[in-house]
Amino acid sequence: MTARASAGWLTAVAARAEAPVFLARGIGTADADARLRASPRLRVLDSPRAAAVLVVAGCVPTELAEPLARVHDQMAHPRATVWWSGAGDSAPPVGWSHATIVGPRDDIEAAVVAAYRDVITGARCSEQTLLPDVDPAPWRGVGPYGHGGTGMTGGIPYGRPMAGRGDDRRDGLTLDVVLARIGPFFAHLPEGLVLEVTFAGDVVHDLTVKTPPVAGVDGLGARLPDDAVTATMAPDRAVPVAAIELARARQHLRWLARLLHLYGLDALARLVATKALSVPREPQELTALTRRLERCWALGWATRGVGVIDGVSAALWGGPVARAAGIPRDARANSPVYATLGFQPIVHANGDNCDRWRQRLAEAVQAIELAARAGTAVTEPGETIEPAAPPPPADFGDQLAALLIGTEWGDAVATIASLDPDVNAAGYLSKGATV
Amino acid sequence: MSLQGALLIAAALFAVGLYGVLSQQSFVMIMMGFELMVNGSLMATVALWLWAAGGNPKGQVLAIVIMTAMAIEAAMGFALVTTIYRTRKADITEKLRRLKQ
Amino acid sequence: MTATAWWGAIAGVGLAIIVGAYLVAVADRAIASVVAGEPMRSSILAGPARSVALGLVQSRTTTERPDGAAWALAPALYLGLAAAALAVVPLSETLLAADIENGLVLFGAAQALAVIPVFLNGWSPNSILPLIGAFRFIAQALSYEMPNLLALLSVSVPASSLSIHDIVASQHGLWNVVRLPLGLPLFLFAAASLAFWGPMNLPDGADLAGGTQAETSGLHLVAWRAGRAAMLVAAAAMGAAAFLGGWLGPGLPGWAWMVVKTLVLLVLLVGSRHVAARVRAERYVVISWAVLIPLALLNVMIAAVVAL
Amino acid sequence: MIETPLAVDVAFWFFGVASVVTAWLVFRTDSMVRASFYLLASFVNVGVVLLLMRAEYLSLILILMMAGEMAIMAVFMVMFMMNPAGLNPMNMVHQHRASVAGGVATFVALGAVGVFARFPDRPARPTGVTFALGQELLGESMLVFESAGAALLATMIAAIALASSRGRYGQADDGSDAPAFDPDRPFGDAPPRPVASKHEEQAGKEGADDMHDMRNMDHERMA
Repeated sequence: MTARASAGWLTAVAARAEAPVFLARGIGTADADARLRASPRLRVLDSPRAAAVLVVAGCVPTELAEPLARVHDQMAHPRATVWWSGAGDSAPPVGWSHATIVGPRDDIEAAVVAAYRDVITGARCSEQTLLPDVDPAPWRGVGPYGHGGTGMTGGIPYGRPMAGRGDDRRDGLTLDVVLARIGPFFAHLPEGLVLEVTFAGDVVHDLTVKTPPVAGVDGLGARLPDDAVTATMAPDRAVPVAAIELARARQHLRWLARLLHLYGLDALARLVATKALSVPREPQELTALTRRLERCWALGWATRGVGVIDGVSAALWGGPVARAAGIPRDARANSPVYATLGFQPIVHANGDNCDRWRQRLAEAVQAIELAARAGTAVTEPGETIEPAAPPPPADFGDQLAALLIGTEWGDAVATIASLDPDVNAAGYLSKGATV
Repeated sequence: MSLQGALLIAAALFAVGLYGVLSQQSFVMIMMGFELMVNGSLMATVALWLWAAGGNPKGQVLAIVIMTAMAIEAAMGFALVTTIYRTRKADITEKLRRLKQ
Repeated sequence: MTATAWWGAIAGVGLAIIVGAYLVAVADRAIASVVAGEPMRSSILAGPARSVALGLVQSRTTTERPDGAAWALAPALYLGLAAAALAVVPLSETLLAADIENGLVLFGAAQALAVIPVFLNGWSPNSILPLIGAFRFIAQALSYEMPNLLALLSVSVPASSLSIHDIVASQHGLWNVVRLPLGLPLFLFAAASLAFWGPMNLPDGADLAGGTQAETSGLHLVAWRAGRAAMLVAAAAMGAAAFLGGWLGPGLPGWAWMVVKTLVLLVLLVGSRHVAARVRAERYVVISWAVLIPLALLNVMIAAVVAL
Repeated sequence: MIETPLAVDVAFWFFGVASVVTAWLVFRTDSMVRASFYLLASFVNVGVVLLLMRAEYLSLILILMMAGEMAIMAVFMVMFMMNPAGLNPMNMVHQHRASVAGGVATFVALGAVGVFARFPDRPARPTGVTFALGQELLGESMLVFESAGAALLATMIAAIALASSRGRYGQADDGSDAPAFDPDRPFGDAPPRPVASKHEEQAGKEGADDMHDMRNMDHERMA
């Protein structure tokens, strides 16, 4: 067997593997994660390094173009890009001409698998780097030893400062801290959010929001193909209650899938993602799942007492976050049509990560019940619609800093995820709510 | 493999450790030097046990005592470094001049 | 040992690692399918091979100023330690790769050294999230090592020996899992931690975007995952020998009992990934030091009382 | 005398010399983490030599113990060392010549003793070493063994008492000052907070990632 033939045999086998995908979420991508995660032919990775296909979902604003290119350049060869633009009318920018373009109603799974197969077998060339390969700072030349910095125990070698010791957050022992920037395509942060985190080991020593999550430009948020409800949702129009509630259940289930993945329960995440894609019409179909999660003591153990938000802060976050903290505030409680359906807001008491996932799971079940009961009922025009995920508070950054400084990074990520400040989903649902 | 060879290597380890203890400024590096010195003596002990002490198990007991000393040295060293760091914010010897006062 | 015996031992351990690691991957997929309520697909059997092929096809990536040598060394070292740990576990009364007096200590030393490759794999790429993963693993390792060693120690007391052969032989009539009921759970906890698997997956968690393996791809990633799987296999084999009576059992030949018992433990370990959420780092450390170490000491005392 | 196969002789010298070389590299490398791992390598080499010298149990225990200790050492380095990465040349030595002279003199003296002194020639029996050691430890030398245990317990208590933040004279960190980060202020106060440099704006090198972008940071200090 020649080397070439054996390579062909190897690539043929490799081409049948699950396609490793890194998902770069742009605007209007509430659906993307669940769609990719539910597929048995794909494997969604948290890091782009080992991914073979980069899926760019939704619209990428110009300020994110360069970070996106950097994510692309980190991927190992062979690599391909699938540009899943949501509306299908926005072409990728210059330099991305190799990418496969997929419209909102196309089969994204098939497109990704085809791109993967082609690029592995060589039918399609692996994509070149988009940015020049240069050092961010010169690595030799300054200082008495030609090492790039001044001073033995300090200075700014190679154009970047040495680590400094931060004030202590725990037990009076000041330790070295490292400043790092996380985002904007970090898998467990909202789209476009860039955090500047000072780490003291695993502990978040300081945290500032460098760039807030990208808010949907007007109209962009509504481009999601499957959210028919968002297209019809307008303040001056009557909206079917069933459609609203199914969209709410879908949003909560998608969120739950992401959370389960964050806690390492990938198989359950796949199960929930599948349910989010086709929301069951019978609430009983979620009972098994609910019981399983409620009984999973490890999940309760990992989430209880973490990221507690109560009182004024909880009220600021609103929505499920407030209700998980025991504030029974829900726009549906004031709605005549919901009153006829017998709606009662669900609340939990503790306001921690655990109560937040329970809250959303219970609300998903309740939403399916309401949808089943609602029949053809519609809201009144101009009525306030309770969003599934409300927009984050105005002082988003301060709230996050107050909540997360001093916690471990794992808890911090889980807390941000549990808040679900999904500005895009929030954007369009709340657009229906305001005015 | 011989007693002389083993003792020579042990002497070299001890000497390298001593060099480190004398020359390093950082507490942690000084501790590394001490560890190397103890390491050298451990090797010499085992060599003497094998070739000169007729395999008397007391020789190995001595080696275990040396290893205990190593562990105590490391634990106390780290504790002292932590204490000095807390009180003086110093992690190299040059910053400890004030200790003499 | 003759040269043939050496080569035989090396080949045996290598084969056990390859087969075992593949079984881990297959079991992982099969359990995932069950948990997700999906039908069993053919990809459960063939999938791991395809993933390995992908690893061979995919290029390695590099970061800015990594410590290349240490980075490349890490997976090899991890695999090597797993092999060393596996080598001291006897497959049957006569089949043993490395028959040494202190097999238990060698196993413990190999497990203790596993801190080094994991730390290196996270530290060498010179990137923040892998680095945090590396430091997390040190905190984790310092916490699980004590219960692990104490659990291993407890089985040597009734056997009055550090040789694993003697430890298995001492379980004639009464397995250690009955005699020392705390031992096996403590050992499995440490085994999952050592391979940072499932609920103990602190250094490679999703919150670190893959942690110590966040910057790796291609063959390196395959080798790293194989190392983890091999560690699980070594731990399961040791658990079978030390607590489940190794080759002892009626009817079947000794090696078959050993294989069956190892597989049972392996499925337990692999399945933990799909039923238990990742433990928080803080809680992990508190539980290890405040609960498991006292339990492990109690276990040793039980062993001492039993041995009297 | 003990007759050994050639392979054992070769291995003995190989690992013996390797232990010295790695020990030397501890003080030559410019990275703290590398230094601690070289130290571990030196210990493992010594462990292998002990194994060849039939002290099987001691050798494995040494490796086991040192693996844990080096892990702690690496953490301590990163906690305390201001320049663990070798970003700047790590030339943190004093009285260098005297130290070299001291080291060489010690080697010559000890080496001479080792080579020229006459030791009794009473080699150990090759088997049953661990068993004999166990008998000794829990028999004749029980007292030594117990004292070692008591000493370790005392060490644990003392270490915790020393390192915890509250001593008998109150908070241990009262009246402390921050270490010097600025080369011009050897006993300076608070360190300059790491600030983003201008280089972050530059185009990225492949491999410096944006997902967790930190190219303007000082993560190389860990290198």
